[in-house]
Amino acid sequence: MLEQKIESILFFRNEPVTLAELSKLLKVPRENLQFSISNLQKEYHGKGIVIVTDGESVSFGTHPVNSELIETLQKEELSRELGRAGLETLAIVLYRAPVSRREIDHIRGVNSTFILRTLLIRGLVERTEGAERGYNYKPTLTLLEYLGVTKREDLPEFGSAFAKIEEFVKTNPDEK
Amino acid sequence: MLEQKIESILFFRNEPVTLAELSKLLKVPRENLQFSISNLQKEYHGKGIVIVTDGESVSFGTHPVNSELIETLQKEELSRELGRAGLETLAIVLYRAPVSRREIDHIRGVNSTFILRTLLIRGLVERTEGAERGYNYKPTLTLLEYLGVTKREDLPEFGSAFAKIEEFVKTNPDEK
Amino acid sequence: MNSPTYTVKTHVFEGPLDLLLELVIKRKLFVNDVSLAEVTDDFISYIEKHEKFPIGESAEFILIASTLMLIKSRSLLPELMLTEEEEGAIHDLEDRLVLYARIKELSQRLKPIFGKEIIFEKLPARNPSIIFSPDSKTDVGNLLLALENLLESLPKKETLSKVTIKKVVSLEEMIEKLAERISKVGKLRFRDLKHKDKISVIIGFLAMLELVKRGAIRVTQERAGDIEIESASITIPNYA
Repeated sequence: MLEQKIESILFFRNEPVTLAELSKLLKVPRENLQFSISNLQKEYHGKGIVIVTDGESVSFGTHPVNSELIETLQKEELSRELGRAGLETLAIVLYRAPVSRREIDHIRGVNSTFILRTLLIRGLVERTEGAERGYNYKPTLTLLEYLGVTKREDLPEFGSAFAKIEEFVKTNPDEK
Repeated sequence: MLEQKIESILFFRNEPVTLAELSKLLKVPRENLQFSISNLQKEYHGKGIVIVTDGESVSFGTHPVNSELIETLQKEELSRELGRAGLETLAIVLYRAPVSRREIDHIRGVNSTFILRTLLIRGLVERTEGAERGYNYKPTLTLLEYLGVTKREDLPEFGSAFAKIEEFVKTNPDEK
Repeated sequence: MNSPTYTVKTHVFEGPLDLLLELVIKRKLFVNDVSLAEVTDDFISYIEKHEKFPIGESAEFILIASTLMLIKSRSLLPELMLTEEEEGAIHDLEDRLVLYARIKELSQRLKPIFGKEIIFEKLPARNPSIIFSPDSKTDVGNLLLALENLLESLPKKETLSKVTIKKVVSLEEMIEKLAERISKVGKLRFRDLKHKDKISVIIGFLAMLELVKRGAIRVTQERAGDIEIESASITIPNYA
């Protein structure tokens, strides 16, 4: 069903998608899309998420009645404690930058996708294009300033901690 | 309306939201949330997006029938490989969670440290603080999503998985 | 680095339960004490051929071998009374095997759906609004602490649990006791069971058990604790 497909694409992309792109992706003329989109708009009437369109591009959005709630949520997200996962991930990025997500996962022994996203949004780490297709992570300048560190060698126990990580990575190679 | 608010939050957040967070944010007891979430799951039936939950966390996702379509939009490579050890361990975690490493070892008759580490890194299982000092393992939402189910109960034979075995174990001691 | 036995093991069997289950299934049997008695010899001879397991696994193999031995002893000599603990070990093994078989079935149900029709979460926002927000613990001291805790918990070489070692060490003892008890039931005695390793003790024991059952050997008791086996093969009557 066309509506279903549009919903999936809009949700997944998480940003406005042009009708031109949808038309290409779904091999469906614009008119059909417009019809389906207006159907969807009706379908989502009264729900917590809405379909927003300017006639050229379409996206999902949260319903404006909940904007206060979303603002609270946003603030709450930024003020939440980082927890063990957050601190250890941040520490790895600090001591081993530039470091790929894969290597972070390997050292921590758990998946770090979500925690890295949090660290990114909170301006603590940033990513740079890595070698293969993945990204590399490094601390932001703001973080370094905040920590009072001008170069990473200033980090406490830098030499020995770095060596320990290095040794682990070497003796426990990533299988894949 | 509670359902509306949940929808807005789920859509806004970039990762699964726990019931605990929702409960705090919306000042609503867990039971009400569970009720609303299961309502929402029904409401979204037949739509292009689904609500995935393991009873602890909740997330929106694209409908599994559109898997192929969405994959064409996905840049990251998906790893579908899973050996026998991985499948067996996932089956134990899925059908018997929360389960300790010791129980997993006992069921498989081999040490599962290594395979569990791999599954943790892939984000398919996660650990929670267990009773004594050990960890317990449970499936992640990501795992349910990889299997295309929106809740554990939709796994093949979920309800009856161990019915026969329990009977066997019960009758076994007086067999002789 | 490339130990051939290890390769064989990982590619063929994921540990002793996997092997045992395979042996039972291969003979199209159900899991019970009769089928387990039947596959005991195959199980032991497999271990014999693949003696160089990593220590942790060989321990598990030997433990299961010893339970199989109990099952087989009882099936050959019904007069043999097992202790409650031994009965418990047998039931436990049967229960484990049934559960493991079920897990394998379930894993086969998961296999075709894993990664087939995936539910995707949305992509992270491309240009999220970034606001520098450290938390109360974001300082060099806490970050170093977090790193040190992590480094501390990095996986180290697996050490065999003391419990397992203890159980394996007592295996020989168990065999001796069992031999003694069988000797009472079967009115016979055994030669010294102190072989060079545990597996040959088990194999020797099983072989002997088989022979005793067939009446092929006569064993005389010299004095307590000393066991002697005497071949009776010459006196086996020939009915042919």
